[in-house]
Amino acid sequence: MDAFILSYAVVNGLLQGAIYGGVALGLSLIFGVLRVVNFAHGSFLMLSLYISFWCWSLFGMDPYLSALINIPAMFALGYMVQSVIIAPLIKRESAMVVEPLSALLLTAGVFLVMDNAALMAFGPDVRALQAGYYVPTIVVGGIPISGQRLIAALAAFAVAGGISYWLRHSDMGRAIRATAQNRDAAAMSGINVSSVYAMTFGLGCSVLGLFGALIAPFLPISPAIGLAFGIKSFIVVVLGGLGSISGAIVGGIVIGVFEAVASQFVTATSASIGSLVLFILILIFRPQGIMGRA
Amino acid sequence: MTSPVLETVGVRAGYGDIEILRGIDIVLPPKSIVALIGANGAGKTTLLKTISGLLPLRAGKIALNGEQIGGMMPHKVVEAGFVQSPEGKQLFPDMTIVENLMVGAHSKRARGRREETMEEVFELFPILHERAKQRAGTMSGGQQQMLAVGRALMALPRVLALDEPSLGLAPIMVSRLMDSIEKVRHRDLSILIIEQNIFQVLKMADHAYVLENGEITKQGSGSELLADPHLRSTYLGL
Amino acid sequence: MSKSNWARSVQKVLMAGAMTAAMGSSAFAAEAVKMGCVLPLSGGSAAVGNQTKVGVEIAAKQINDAGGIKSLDGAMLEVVFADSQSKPDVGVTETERVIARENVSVLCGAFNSAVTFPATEVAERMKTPWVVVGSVKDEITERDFKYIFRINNKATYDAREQIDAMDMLKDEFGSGPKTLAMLYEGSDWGRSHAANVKVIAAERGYEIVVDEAAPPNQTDFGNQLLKIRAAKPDAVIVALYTPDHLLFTRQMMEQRLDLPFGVHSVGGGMEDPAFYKALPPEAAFYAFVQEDWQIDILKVSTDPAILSADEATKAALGYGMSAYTAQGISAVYVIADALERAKSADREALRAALAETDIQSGPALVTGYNRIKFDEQGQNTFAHGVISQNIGGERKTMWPKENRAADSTPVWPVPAWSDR
Amino acid sequence: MKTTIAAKSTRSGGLRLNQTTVLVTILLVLALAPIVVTDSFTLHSMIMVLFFAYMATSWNFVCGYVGQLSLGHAMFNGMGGYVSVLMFTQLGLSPWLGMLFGGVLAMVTAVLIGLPTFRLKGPYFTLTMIAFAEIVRIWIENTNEFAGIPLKGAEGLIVPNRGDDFWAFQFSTKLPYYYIILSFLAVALVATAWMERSKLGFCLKAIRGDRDAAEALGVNPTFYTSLAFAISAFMTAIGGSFYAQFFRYINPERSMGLELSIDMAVMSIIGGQGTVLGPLLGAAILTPIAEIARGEFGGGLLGLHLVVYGLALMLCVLYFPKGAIEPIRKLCLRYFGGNER
Amino acid sequence: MSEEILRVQGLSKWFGGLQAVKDVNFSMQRGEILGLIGPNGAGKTTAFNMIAGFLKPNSGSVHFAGKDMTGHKPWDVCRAGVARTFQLSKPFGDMNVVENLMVGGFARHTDRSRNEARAFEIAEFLGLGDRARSEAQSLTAFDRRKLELGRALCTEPQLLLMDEVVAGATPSEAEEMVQLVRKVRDRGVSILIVEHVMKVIMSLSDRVIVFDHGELIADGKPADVVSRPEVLKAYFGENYDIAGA
Repeated sequence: MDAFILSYAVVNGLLQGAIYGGVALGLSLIFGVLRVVNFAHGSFLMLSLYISFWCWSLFGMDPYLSALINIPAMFALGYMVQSVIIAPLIKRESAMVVEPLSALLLTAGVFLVMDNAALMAFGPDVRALQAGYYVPTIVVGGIPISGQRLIAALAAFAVAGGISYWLRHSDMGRAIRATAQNRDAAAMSGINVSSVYAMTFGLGCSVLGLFGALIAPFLPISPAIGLAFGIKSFIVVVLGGLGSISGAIVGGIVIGVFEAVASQFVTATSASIGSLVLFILILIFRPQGIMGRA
Repeated sequence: MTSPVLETVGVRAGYGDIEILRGIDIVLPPKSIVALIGANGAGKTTLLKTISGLLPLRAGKIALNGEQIGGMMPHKVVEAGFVQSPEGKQLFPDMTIVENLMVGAHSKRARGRREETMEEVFELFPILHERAKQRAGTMSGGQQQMLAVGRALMALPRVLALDEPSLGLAPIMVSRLMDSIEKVRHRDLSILIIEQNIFQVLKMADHAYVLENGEITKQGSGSELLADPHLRSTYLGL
Repeated sequence: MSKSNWARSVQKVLMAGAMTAAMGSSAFAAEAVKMGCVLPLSGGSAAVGNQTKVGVEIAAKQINDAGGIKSLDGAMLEVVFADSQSKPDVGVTETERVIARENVSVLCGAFNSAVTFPATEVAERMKTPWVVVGSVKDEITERDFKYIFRINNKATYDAREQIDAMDMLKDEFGSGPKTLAMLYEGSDWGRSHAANVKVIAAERGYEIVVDEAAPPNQTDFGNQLLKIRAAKPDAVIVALYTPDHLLFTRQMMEQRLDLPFGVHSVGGGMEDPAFYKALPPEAAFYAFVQEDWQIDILKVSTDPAILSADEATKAALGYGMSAYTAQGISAVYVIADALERAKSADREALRAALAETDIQSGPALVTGYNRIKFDEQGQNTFAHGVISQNIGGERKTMWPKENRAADSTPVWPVPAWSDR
Repeated sequence: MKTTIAAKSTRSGGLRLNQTTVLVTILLVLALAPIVVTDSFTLHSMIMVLFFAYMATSWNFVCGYVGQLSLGHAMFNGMGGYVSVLMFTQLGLSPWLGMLFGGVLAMVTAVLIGLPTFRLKGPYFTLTMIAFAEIVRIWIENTNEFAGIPLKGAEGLIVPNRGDDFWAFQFSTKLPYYYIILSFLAVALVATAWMERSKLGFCLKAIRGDRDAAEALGVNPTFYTSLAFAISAFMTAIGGSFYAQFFRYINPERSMGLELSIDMAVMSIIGGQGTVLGPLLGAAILTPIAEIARGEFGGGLLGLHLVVYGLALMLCVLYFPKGAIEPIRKLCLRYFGGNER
Repeated sequence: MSEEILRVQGLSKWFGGLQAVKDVNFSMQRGEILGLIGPNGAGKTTAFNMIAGFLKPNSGSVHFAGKDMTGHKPWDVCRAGVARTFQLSKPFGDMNVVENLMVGGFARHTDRSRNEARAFEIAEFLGLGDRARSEAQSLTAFDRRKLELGRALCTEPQLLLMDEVVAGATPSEAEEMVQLVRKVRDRGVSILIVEHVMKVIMSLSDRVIVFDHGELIADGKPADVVSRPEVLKAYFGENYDIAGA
């Protein structure tokens, strides 16, 4: 394989990987703080894509502009799911560590309800933002780069950087980190733990709100799209280290570049089997992931 | 007699269907140091957790400066002025010392005075100032204990509860810490302290309660208890 | 869209209630003929199933509005829909239900070969005729079954026709592809199509340089496109369902991937009207699409039933007829034709009538065939696909040559992106 | 402190005498049911209920008792189906024997997979199992032939029709299938009831209750979980063979897909995992819900039954962590008396 | 009677940079009750866990009845005849008392009815006969401790490791536990007991070893040991010398 194709593959992998990472950010954040694996992660993205679609289709709203609706809407939904559905579980088991398995089952329930409610409400048809909406493709060194994907990939870096900075330098961010590290100690420091949990869940989902708006212009939208991204996100965050913000981006890029380069040598199917094998090996031998601390 | 800063009446609490505290009455006068001593599992930590709101209060009353705080959410209790420096190393290990301290001042009441309070804490524990940017998890046991106390002070407590501050510390560190605690009492602050290192703590305490099996079995001034042969026998079985 | 879906569901519930009430109170003038229709109404192929369902509904309504089955005293056609969820076991269960419980006279469906294959076996065993809609798996009409009939193509026909079209263009213009890339979805349909293409391409001297299956619901085709770019094939044969086809086509445009002899799609996404709503028209320019009906039939046809069916489809779905809708329509008209001749709703009589089917005109030929007649295996020997090329946003029939309209000239080889 | 929801969700031993009575009564009623039910579709639906009950029971055998959530069990289902069908079509071996080979393959796979993964906790285990099952599914879907074996990829395998032939596992009526799956289910239930009272059951429940304490009492968690996992995989594979023979068709998408794994787990959890009768109850509740949703709305309300599954799952986790069987058991206790244990 | 049942040699354990147990040596005779005491954080539990197989020592060895058990897994240690209890009792909450006890029995016998009979016997022995069919999670804290002891006994140990058996117990409960432990010893079981409550240790132990900061600082008769200055210092800090002693 010549150098051009290889560098092309790497560029493709970087773009797609960064988008994977951006989509997975919320999953990692929520796990890091609440120790809850949100099985419904992809469903939130799916819903956010639909919001962007409907805003565009009904009101002609620019999809990038619809982020202004998506972000608060997904925040509110995430906040609600946490405080209405998951909080009672945490409360019931307050004497012990939050049981990750029951939380997983709960979010699996949320996944079933959201995906199929979307199917009932929107029907199974594939939708896509139409034609007219178009960001030009730029060509760098002979390699065409989709403008829309580039924007989404850059946003992934920006959001990851922004969240990391915010976690470090704001009062709420510090409170979130403190709660993640020691829930009881955080409560004893005057932090309202249940509100931090709900905020975190909301924040994690609002990132999906943003990415829904960013990828809606180039991704066909159907109720099933959530699971595709959901499973990818699990792989990405486990690879990068569950709970790590930078890990999500790193994991995304590793998977993106791995699949891009590998699929030049073998079929894309074998490459996706390869990424699953990688995922299992990481879980068994390095469960903290690439960026996680032992 | 001045009204007490903290008063508990008939406090009952426990885990699941097990009752650990069977009616605890304690009183903290202003600017006092009160010690709570007793064997492992006697319920000392449970009492602190109950006052802090981490465990549900099953019966009884807890008043802080006359305000009922029993059954409040933990952050509300901190806001009201009861702050606990928890047992062991319950810090935020991946955060720096400064960040730990800043989180300590998370409550609305304390946040405004954060910078000044931090200066005061640094004055009290200069070592924390020197290592301000170090991650808490990488510090020695004694430094962590100081940070825990410092973090509690950041919340501008009216009552500071210390859970086994000397646990696992070398004797020299214990003495230093106790000195600092002595200094803290001169601020407008009451201290409720739980200790196994009973002799040192009794020397410094104005009043002490002995907790056994979730009940107060003995109380008195520090020196009274120090002189009590019964206490020695409870502890040493002699 | 969401609203109408909900509304329809609610309507259905109400109707069901009303119907039960009606049945209890009064007798119908002539007893309705029940036909079952097993389709993937949820699950992976739900969109397609839904379009077929609309076609079936439209045709049944047209027949009923025109007085029902005349030889049965104007008996109404009553369609019982069943959702296979694209799952074999559910499809079989539903088939059992419709045959045993609903007591239907005839069945149609079920799009997914994976469902049709075992479900038709139930029909065969329970001696209920079944008109296959959409499934192309060859074996479906190679089992010596007596009750199974298929109007549309077998999978091997599809592959052969695609290569036939390339050969035809080669003869016509003197140049054509030598190397081919294949990109197909990694489930039953895509894989079996690819396997057939491979055999026929080898026979005709084409070289397959890329052979790539993609699991459904991709989020990116960049890697596959790059592989195609690196292999520099002359043309690509695509078998993808709508979401993946959309993504592929969009990215192909973004990446300016030039293939001298273009994209040859075997339907799937490119025969789905939703596809064209979702892309800028230039994305699909010059693409060849093989479909199970003639896309420009509305231009040639004067049959009012077909024209009104297109209007009805637009009303129901928001876009015009597709191959799926057309196949649904065709199946119902074939069944109605058999009912008229059988003069009975009895399954045996109906089977016999279906076996005798020989339709040479009418709305049943909405699919663009000139005749429907089944061989002893139940396969319509006159079935064929139609291959069109997208010229300026319009799909114009190019193959078979005799179906080509006067003003349709293929663009061959296709211009590069930079020249468009 | 590490008690799982499963740990809290179950009771052991059960109404020992009563449970046996209930079990025998249910099986008897089911065995006699075809006298009343002659309609082929109802029989078919009942076979589906029994099939899912059997699958959920197989899942429950390890996951319910150890308290791990496997969402990869469909993999074993597929193995059973593929091995029995391939042995039948390629070697002419009776599916009755072929299913045993499928079971053994599933067992070996389970042990190989279980050894490294069973020490993973909670969601990590679940995600790993999903990944394993997906690998197998994607591989089969994309492999037309492997070492001379025609796997036929996504197309799936067809079982040639042999008419009414017991050794070919083919019958022209539903009744034989009904009794076959009923006896499979009976064996699975009895095996679960026996396991619950045997050393294996005690060890599994101990591991779920507190892994450290179990170890201290001489329980080697790896050994017992692997053993139970292997048995469960074997049972699941037998179910897969039944599925393949009953429909005479099997494809990877359905028989190894995530959805089937979710079905097995959700039925077991909603019914009451870690109990003998819970999975049966779960299947008896949920399978008809899906049927009714389909039958009544004919696809009008797509996915309704899955919404119901999801809601039921959430309600169960939050309010009936011991599954639907718990309130029923309490009611029975109140009205029929009997020992709590 | 002087047969050695446990020998611990040069046992050390590091956690990161912290050495929790430093080169500890001691041994136990068959039939002996050995008390292990020391202030919080002295390394008692770490040493205890290494003997029981829950932690792997960095160096040193543990011999049980002449057999090297260093680094063996807990279940192997148990089957070799060493049972343990936990500081926080860990009953299997949704199993009843008899079932909990039976788990222990299965460590040695697969015969269910034998184990059940034996479990009832042990339940009687513990004074839990009337609660034999109650769920373990409905027991009081003290009954759970007894259950934990009983479970360990069901594995038919030669050596029993007990961690803080009377923590949180009322004096009368503590007394009951002391009697129980004596009865266990009378059945021929050797006992290593870690305890905070001195009264219990003093009245139970034949011999006492004292840990401080991971080191073994004293070994001897209970009465002798507690009067040693290093022990007093470990317990009460620097200024232990007070009036009234």
